[in-house]
Amino acid sequence: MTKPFDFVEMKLPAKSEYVGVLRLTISGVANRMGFSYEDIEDLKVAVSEAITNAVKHAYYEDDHGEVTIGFALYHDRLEVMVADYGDSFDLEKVKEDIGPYDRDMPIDNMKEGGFGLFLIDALMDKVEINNNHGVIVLMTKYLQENEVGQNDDQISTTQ
Amino acid sequence: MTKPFDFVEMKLPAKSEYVGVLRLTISGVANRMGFSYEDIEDLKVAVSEAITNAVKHAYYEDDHGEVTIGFALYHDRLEVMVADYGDSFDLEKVKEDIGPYDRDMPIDNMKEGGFGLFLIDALMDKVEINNNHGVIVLMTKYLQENEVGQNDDQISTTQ
Amino acid sequence: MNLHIEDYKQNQTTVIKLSGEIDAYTAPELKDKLLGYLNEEGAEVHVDLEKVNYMDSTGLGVFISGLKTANEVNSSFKLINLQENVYRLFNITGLNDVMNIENTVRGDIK
Amino acid sequence: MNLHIEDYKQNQTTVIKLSGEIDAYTAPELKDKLLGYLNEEGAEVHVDLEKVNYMDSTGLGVFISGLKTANEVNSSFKLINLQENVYRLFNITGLNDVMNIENTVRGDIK
Ligand SMILES: Nc1ncnc2c1ncn2[C@@H]1O[C@H](COP(=O)(O)OP(=O)(O)O)[C@@H](O)[C@H]1O
Ligand SMILES: Nc1ncnc2c1ncn2[C@@H]1O[C@H](COP(=O)(O)OP(=O)(O)O)[C@@H](O)[C@H]1O
Repeated sequence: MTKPFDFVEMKLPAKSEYVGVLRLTISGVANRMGFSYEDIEDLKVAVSEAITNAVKHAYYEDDHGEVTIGFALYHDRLEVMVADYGDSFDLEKVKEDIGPYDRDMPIDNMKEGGFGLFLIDALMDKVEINNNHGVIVLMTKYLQENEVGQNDDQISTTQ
Repeated sequence: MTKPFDFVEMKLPAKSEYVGVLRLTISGVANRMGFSYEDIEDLKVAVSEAITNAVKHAYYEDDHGEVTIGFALYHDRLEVMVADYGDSFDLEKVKEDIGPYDRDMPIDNMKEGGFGLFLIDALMDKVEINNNHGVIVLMTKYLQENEVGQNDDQISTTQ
Repeated sequence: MNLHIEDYKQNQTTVIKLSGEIDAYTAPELKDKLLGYLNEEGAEVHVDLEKVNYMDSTGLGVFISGLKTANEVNSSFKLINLQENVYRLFNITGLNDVMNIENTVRGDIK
Repeated sequence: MNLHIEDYKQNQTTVIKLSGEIDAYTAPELKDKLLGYLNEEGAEVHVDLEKVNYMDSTGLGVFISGLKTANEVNSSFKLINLQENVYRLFNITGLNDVMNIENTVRGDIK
């Protein structure tokens, strides 16, 4: 566990309007680090899922809380933390439901949601969820060897 | 002075790498509020100038401090605050130098900088600078009447 | 970050042409439009995703709703011209098994 | 947010074709390139800004340096194909009075 060489923090109202704003921010951060186009797309989806969850599930209807997003930029990876201070949930119970579409399930029984955490898990290299007070999702994406080498634009420590 | 209906905050390392990241964020915020393309361009330049100043002037060479950016979204305007905790400067003295290029000045005497604060002032509707501890630049841009009316995408209070 | 929705009749088919991004903010309007059309018995809808460069699980949710409505009232819809990164989400989640998806186009780098 | 720099000879002239954004992060490389060419006596440089959709005072600073160098060593440069929003900054600051700027193109909405 080496120290991050840069840390970026953002606080947003937990409203769906801001999910797209955050996507622009993460595109920028990931671009500067030298992530590939495909990896940037993955990051955008995963982070949007985490924030959308905070918007949808963390707070009651009219009580718009905040979401805090932290980006820890390491030489070899980006860690993104998405935290809210709203309702927690039963992770074990939710975990049972996480997965791709089950082809034996009749369409009428399909849930209209439930793919968010599954996608986060599929698109990131490492995911940790802490839900004692509010929910904290910590997601890691590693720079591929060749990405680091290929791109001159990545952020340097020394500058 | 009505209360802002939303507040977004961001903390960045005072490094030039992040000026472009912040530009993406402000584009998103201003787009959601319904600012016109031209006004979004103005906002991008003004905010970049303020952050570039914090990067260039606030901290000593190897001491990379932080820049805090606050967006206060009102119904009729966006206020952007850019604050650093580095060196302050003599505003009165700097003010004497602020202005467009003076055509009587021989090219050899021209400074290569010095247009940052001038542009902020030209592109925003209102600018306040506080430099007691570090520097705080507070910039306001109003939504034009027709911008507010034209765009359905602006953020609503009630949602 | 916004979603532009254009819809028109083409012979028997209704085409919904989307451009932009499908997320939690833009999905509700799309859902209204799509379900509005699918609630008519026998309706045939083509959702053209050629200019959609971003979608997340909120979009998947809209199309699952569409599927359920179509099943109930006996209408149908098809997704066409998906960009690579959008198609991928149907693939990863296995929803390509139940959705009617036609010809994927290459994702264009923007 | 990045700046791509392409440079080549065209008859007697050196063309520096830029695409992307000129800001505090990308300006240093541009300054090196530009001054590198202008430091040669008699050099003629065209800086093509057609694909530059963003510039701020850091960019103005680079071109002021260019002007000073050109003045010193008797070389010259010209800015061509500026987008509307980039041209505006030269206009607001009055620098269009001293810079050699040729044919502005319309800013394209992106
Ligand atoms: N930030 C959060 N706060 C509270 N509950 C959450 C949060 N994130 C996820 N959950 C719970 O986990 C469940 C699964 O989430 P997800 O896989 O994203 O699907 P969906 O959000 O579409 O239901 C949600 O239905 C919710 O009960
Ligand atoms: N955030 C800041 N911290 C310290 N000094 C500053 C800051 N912003 C501006 N200044 C001072 O004000 C001067 C004028 O700034 P500006 O008009 O942006 O031109 P430039 O940055 O190109 O010199 C700077 O040279 C600097 O001395």
